[in-house]
Amino acid sequence: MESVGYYILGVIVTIIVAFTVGLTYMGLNRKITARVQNRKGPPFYQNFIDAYKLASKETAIHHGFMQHAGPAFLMVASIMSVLIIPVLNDGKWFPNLNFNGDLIFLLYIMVFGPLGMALGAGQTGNPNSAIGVTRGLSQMVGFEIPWVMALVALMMQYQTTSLVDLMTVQQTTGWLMFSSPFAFLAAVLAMLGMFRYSPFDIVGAPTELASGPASENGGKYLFTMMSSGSIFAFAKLTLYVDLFMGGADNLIELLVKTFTIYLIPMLYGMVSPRYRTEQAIRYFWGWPLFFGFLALVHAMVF
Amino acid sequence: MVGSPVLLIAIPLLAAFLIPLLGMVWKESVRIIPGLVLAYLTFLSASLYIEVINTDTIVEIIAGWRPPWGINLVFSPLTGFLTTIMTFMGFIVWLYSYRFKRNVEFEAAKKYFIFLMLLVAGSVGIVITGDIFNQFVFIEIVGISAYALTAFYTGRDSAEAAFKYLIMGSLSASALLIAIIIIYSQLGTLNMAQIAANIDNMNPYYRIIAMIFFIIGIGVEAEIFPLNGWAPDAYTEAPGPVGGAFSGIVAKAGIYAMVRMMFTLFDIEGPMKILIVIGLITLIVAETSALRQEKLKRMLAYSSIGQMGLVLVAFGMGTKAGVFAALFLMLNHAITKPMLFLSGSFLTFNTTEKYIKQITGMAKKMPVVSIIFVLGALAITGFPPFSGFWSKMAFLSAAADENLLFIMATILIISIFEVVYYFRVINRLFFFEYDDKISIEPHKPGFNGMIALFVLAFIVLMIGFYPSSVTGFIDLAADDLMNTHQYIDKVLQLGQTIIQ
Amino acid sequence: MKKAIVIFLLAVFGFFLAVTFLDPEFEIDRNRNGVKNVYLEKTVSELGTANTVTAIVVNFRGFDTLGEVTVLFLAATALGSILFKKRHHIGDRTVLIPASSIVSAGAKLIFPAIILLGAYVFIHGHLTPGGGFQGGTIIATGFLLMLIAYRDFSISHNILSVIESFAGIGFVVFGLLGFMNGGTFLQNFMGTGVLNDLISGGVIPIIYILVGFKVAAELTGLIYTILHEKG
Amino acid sequence: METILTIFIIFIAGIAGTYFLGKLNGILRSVIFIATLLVTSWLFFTAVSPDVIIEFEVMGIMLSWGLTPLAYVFAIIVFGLSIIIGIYAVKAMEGQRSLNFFFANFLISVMAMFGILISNDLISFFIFWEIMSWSSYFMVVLNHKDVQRSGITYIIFCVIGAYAMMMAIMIIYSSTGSVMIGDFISNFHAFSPDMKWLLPILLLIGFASKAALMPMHVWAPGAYSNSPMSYTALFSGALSKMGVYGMVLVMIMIVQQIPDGYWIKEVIAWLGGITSAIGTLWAIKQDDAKRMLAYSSVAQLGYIIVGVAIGTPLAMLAGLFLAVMHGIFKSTLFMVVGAIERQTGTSNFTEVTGLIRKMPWTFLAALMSIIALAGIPPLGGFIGKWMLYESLMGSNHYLLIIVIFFSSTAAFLYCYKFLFGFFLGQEEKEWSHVKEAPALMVVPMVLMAIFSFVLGVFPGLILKPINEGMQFLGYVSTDNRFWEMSMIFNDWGNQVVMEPIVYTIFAIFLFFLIFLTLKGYKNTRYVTTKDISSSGEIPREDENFTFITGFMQPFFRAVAPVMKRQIDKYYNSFGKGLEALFDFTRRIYNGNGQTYALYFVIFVILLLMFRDSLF
Amino acid sequence: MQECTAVRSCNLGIKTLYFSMDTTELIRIGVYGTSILLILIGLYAVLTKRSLIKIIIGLSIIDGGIHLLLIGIGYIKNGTAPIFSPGSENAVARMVDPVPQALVLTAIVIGFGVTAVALSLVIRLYRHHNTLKIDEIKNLKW
Repeated sequence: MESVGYYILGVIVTIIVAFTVGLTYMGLNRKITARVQNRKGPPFYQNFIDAYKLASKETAIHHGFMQHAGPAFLMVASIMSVLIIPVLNDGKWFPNLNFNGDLIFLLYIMVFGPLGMALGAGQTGNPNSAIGVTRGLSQMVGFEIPWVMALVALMMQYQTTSLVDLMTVQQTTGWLMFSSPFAFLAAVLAMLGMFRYSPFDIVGAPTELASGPASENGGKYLFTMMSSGSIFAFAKLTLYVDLFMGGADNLIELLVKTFTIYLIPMLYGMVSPRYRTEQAIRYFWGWPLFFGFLALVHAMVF
Repeated sequence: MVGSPVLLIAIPLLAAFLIPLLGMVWKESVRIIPGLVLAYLTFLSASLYIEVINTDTIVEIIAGWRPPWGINLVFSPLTGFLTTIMTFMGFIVWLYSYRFKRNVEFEAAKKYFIFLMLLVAGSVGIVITGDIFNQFVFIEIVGISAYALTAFYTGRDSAEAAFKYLIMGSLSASALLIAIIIIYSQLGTLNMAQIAANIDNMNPYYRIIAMIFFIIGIGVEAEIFPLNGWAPDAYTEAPGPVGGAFSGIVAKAGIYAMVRMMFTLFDIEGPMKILIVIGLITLIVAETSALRQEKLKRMLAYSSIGQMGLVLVAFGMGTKAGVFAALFLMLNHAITKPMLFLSGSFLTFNTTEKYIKQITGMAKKMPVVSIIFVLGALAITGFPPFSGFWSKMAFLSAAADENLLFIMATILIISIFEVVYYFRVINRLFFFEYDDKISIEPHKPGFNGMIALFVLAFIVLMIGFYPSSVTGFIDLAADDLMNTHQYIDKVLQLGQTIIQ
Repeated sequence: MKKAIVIFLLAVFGFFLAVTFLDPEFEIDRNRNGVKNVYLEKTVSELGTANTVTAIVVNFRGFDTLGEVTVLFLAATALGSILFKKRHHIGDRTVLIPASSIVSAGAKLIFPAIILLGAYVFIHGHLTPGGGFQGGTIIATGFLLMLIAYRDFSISHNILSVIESFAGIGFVVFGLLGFMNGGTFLQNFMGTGVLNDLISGGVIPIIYILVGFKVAAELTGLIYTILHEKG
Repeated sequence: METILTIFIIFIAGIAGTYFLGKLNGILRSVIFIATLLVTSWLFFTAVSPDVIIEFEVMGIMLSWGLTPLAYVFAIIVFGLSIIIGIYAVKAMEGQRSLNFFFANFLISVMAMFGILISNDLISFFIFWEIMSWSSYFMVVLNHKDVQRSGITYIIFCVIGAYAMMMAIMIIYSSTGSVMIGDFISNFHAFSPDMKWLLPILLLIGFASKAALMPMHVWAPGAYSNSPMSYTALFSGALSKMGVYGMVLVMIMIVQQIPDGYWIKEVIAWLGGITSAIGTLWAIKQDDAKRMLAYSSVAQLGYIIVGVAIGTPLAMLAGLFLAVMHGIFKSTLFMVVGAIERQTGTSNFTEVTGLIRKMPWTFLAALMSIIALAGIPPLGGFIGKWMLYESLMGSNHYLLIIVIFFSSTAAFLYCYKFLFGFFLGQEEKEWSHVKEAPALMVVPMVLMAIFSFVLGVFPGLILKPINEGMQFLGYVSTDNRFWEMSMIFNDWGNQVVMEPIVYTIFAIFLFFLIFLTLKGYKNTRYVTTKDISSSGEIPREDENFTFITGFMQPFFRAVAPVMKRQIDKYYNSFGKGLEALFDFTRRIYNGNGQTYALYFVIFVILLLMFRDSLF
Repeated sequence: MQECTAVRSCNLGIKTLYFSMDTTELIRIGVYGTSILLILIGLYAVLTKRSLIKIIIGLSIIDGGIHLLLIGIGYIKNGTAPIFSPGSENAVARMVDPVPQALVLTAIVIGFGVTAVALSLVIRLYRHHNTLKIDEIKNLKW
């Protein structure tokens, strides 16, 4: 077993990588969206500038303990997930906590963040944040179901709950997105909701909800949220890659694969208007659920 | 030889004739003497019972004629058991109703206690006599004193209740006479033992007819379904303690007469469909009628009828276990239901309508009485660790032995209703706020009444926590009832040995 | 409608009764080992009583009679308690038609005779037909006649109740005496004289006389109470 | 003197003392009450050995008492909870009505539960079961609130269950001649086939009625929310576990023996799953914290029953572990509600808000219990949930796991609603006077919260006795196979190691908390929750700016079809119909004496006509 | 039990005809028929008449019928009263059964007592309800 210093080093490096990659992807997202809408749009490094600005900004007021704790919770969630998810195949990268947790642990630690954030938002007492929170939680109930169905299908098909094992499985039987397509479909559709891009961005609806839970939070709070969001995005993308695209052998391959995955919610978001919450839930309980069932049946049969 | 069973009848009659005379010289005596007599009866029957258990059944003959010809009294473990319960309950009721409501007046008290004493004496007579016509006479004694006690309160509907009771009673008396006529014309005898001995030579057709008329004749006292229309009214309108006496004494005597007739007189082997059917119908109708009852005493009356039905079902199984369970039920009911009636009539002392909603929140005002009422309710609905549970358990195990799953299920479902209506009352009593608009003002219970209630509560708890204290006696009694030939032999053999 | 139903039901019931009682097999052999013959012979040999019915009523089944007397007593008491009123208005009873002088005169005339007849009936209860109940009833009818004939004829309730109490007590006491001497309740412990003598049959005539007094007193009391009842 | 009997005698003495001496002096009552609980718990944890059997005879039936290892697990719950809740109750109940009765009855309930656990025969089991029923019933109606409806509903379901059980017991007794649980289990194969089905079903009805399984759960909300909170903590925490205890026995000992009894397990497991889903949905809908927690208890018991019914080693571990955990965090939450109700006078989300800075310690306890309830690592709830999922996967319950996951995800909604409604959100003026609950109430809550955390990090602590209990049930030891002190494995050897995860989580959390708090702390100041940029303008002090009514509205618009029909309505209409029917049938007693005479004649004629069939 | 009524009823009439030559049989049938008739009449009164007094009269009629029945079963062919007069000590065989007479004596007295109580109750009822119609006296029901 490695020493604690090695462990901490791995953590820090992983976080930095995730942070940069996530922010870059977000910037690219803004850029591409602008291009599609025939605008010039900000440069792709704009987010780094924002992050720096927010981090260095003075915060004048706070609303109490939970407002501090909420972003911290969010951070815990994203960093834990990025530590649990193996970045590259068979331990080429730091295996931080890969062998201490499994997929179900991952599921729960991933919902840990939004809940903590919701608590933080609740403390600020802004009704908008509360409204946003309720919408977010409801939507979560919506997309978690197909997502879990996909995962359960995979886990039960390959008799393991460990992400590492699933990746080793893919060494032999090509990518899971082909060997078990329904699970992939369900998972991807669920991912649309997970990224909270349009059409599922009613949670933080920037215009009428004053950006929902994030309202009342500026400066260090917003910086923390932003960075954790970027790390989280990276974690999720890596998770998808590991699950369905056989992981990656080096960083380049990882970036390519993650970006391809990232394109899906991005492009889908550009062309579709916003859903109301119940519409979103019904959406997720429509086709995605159906695919989830198909995935389960597929897993049962094989 | 502490005394003779005949004294159980003779002493009360003597006292009854004596009271009017003594009342002229010493007014209090009309209340004291019945108490003394009942106490003496309790003592006598208890000591006789002990002796009977230790030695052998006492067959007392009257006027020196051996049983087929003279009238004889049989004091067996069974009859002794019932007699002891009855006399004891009679004493408790006396203790409770000493200077109760109208009994402070001289004339009223004189008559009330004469009726009460003769009610007990008549019931005891029904139980211990060995002659069907004599049983008829005692049933009439009980009947008339019961009519009088029901109509005791003037100025309310008591006369109406008494009149209904009277109509049913005299019709049943006629039926009983018809049955006696058939028996006598066929067998030429009136002695139970001899009838039981010769019942096989009797034409089966007449046997059934006689049985039917017997059932109808006794059914009114035993409160079986179609004939018990009088019961709720009588229980409601009679004075509270009298309600207790009815359920604790009269109903028991009626059940005994019916069972003795079925088991001994007509010596039926195996399960008796008729008893089971009648009992079930009675149980169902009574308990369901009690469910939506607004009047407390009426609810208790229906519950008492239901219990009688249960007892009949238990007897109807015709097995030793069934008889055991039935006697156990009778014992518990004889203790618990008077307890409910007495405490209930303290709770509703200041009202004549006895509405349940009138005792709302009464527990704040009369805690002890309310607690005793709840104790009785829990016991009669069969919640452990109170007495009712063991008898219900005995009943169910007896039914399970016979594999009567349907009956078990029915009984249990019905007792759910029982639980519901009792707990509604308990809720009103304890868990509602006392408010002056609907609730009546409480009454300070008298010392003697509280003693009576405490004695009963103690017995309930004792049986509940240590059932073995009574099961031995019940076991002997059940054996006695099951063993017909022993009864016949005892009575008739003893007849032979008497030298004329 | 109701009447029709009732008549139909009663027809069914009557049919069953008729089938039961009009059938020749009913009471075919009722004398086989019946108690009747024993009664008939023992009455003379043991009790020395001429009237078997009396012997049965008072001795063989004396216990029934005791209960029966109790029933009467109960009835009288029950009347008292059911019709209980604070004070009895003596004398002002409702008489529809005031009795004519013939009635009143005749009543005075035959009242002693009625009493005498009643007394005779229950004194000779063990020899001739009749007995305590019949005699008592006759006496009560005499009092009824007097009550009808004279508005202001009144009897003291206390005297009546004293009489009935004493009679009842006497009955039970004689029973208990038998219990002490002979060993069984109501046993005939006195010597039975010669058959058909007035003084014969041991306690039977005594008890029957007591019964007579009791019945007379109670019936009179009943009539008196009801007559004084204003509806 | 046998320890068990000693404990009983102490209980009885304590009950009498609490009731009668309590009439003299309140302090004395509390002292006796606490002393009784302390002494009995101390005796239990030190002196009771699982292998002592006491036998005695009642009415010719042999009864025997003794503590089995399985019962030991539940006894830990009972005693642990009762002592902590007892300390809480002393302070929480002061000023309430009829305290003597409350405390005495509390002890009666604890004694009855202990009795259930130590009875090796069905009769004494049933007796203590009934004692538990009526004592808990009197607690339900103690508040004089909604007595006739919720109380009667509760007693009806108690009695239905008890009578089903009693019928089964009597059949067993009459056919085997013995009431020993052991004899029943060993002789079970000798029963006739239909009995083999009837008996377990009757027994399961009996236990399910206490464990609030789906068709029989309707009593739970009323009963839980109407009894005093300091009793509801015990009620939901320990008392409902008795039903689970019975179900464990039946499921493992009896149903295993039935040929294709597999289906019973499946049905029960699915009922448990549906129960959890329905309970969660209705819990989200509630606006009253008590009712919400009541429904949430129903849902949690659903999980437990699923675990018990599946019956694989991991599932049984999960079920029992969840039972313990639920006992801990749910009673904590009920205590929290009790504290809030005591301080503010209401337990309704729509009225009271923003208590976090008034009652911080209560908030801490609530937060940790909620995290445990939601099953979020690193607290104890997660371990149970994890084992449950793994066992479901290991036993190929593809759809059931989805149902469970749905309900546990939807559980987040009411978890958040609980915290937000009470503690977060706007701090309205009318609650500015509220103080923190007294120490005697806070300490037990925080203690319990710490327990749930410790069990989350070191599940082995409680899994060890559970393991022994399961060995008593006939499982092979699961130690090192499914769990170690701080690790849990599933059927395929994948594991979750708690310790490093917990350390990392805390490192990260503390790091960012300190960062967020201290960065420029000097020139940040606290402002009231009114001071917010609500789309530009700042609301005045007197404006009520709280958003709580119609919480989770969009979610309900989505699940409206499911929520439309509710089983309580059917029960209600059924009961109403029955009562109307009986109200009609009792009119045969029309007060006319002549009619009674007519009945007389009709009865005679009927008897005469059907005499051949009746005699 | 075994014997069904139908058979009995169909051979009833024939037997009646056959026996009707015999005077005892005629007496027997007359007595029993009368008593059954009385019982039915009394029941009719009890079941249909609305006046309390008439109902009580019906009850007494039933009693009368039953007493007649009771006496009837004691009868034997040209028997004598069961009273020993000088010279007839050996007439035991021809004496009618004395027991029913004793019983009927008791029954009559008891019936009398019941009737007295009933009448007093009627007086009370009239005092209280001012009516004698039984179907207007229904305060106690259900």
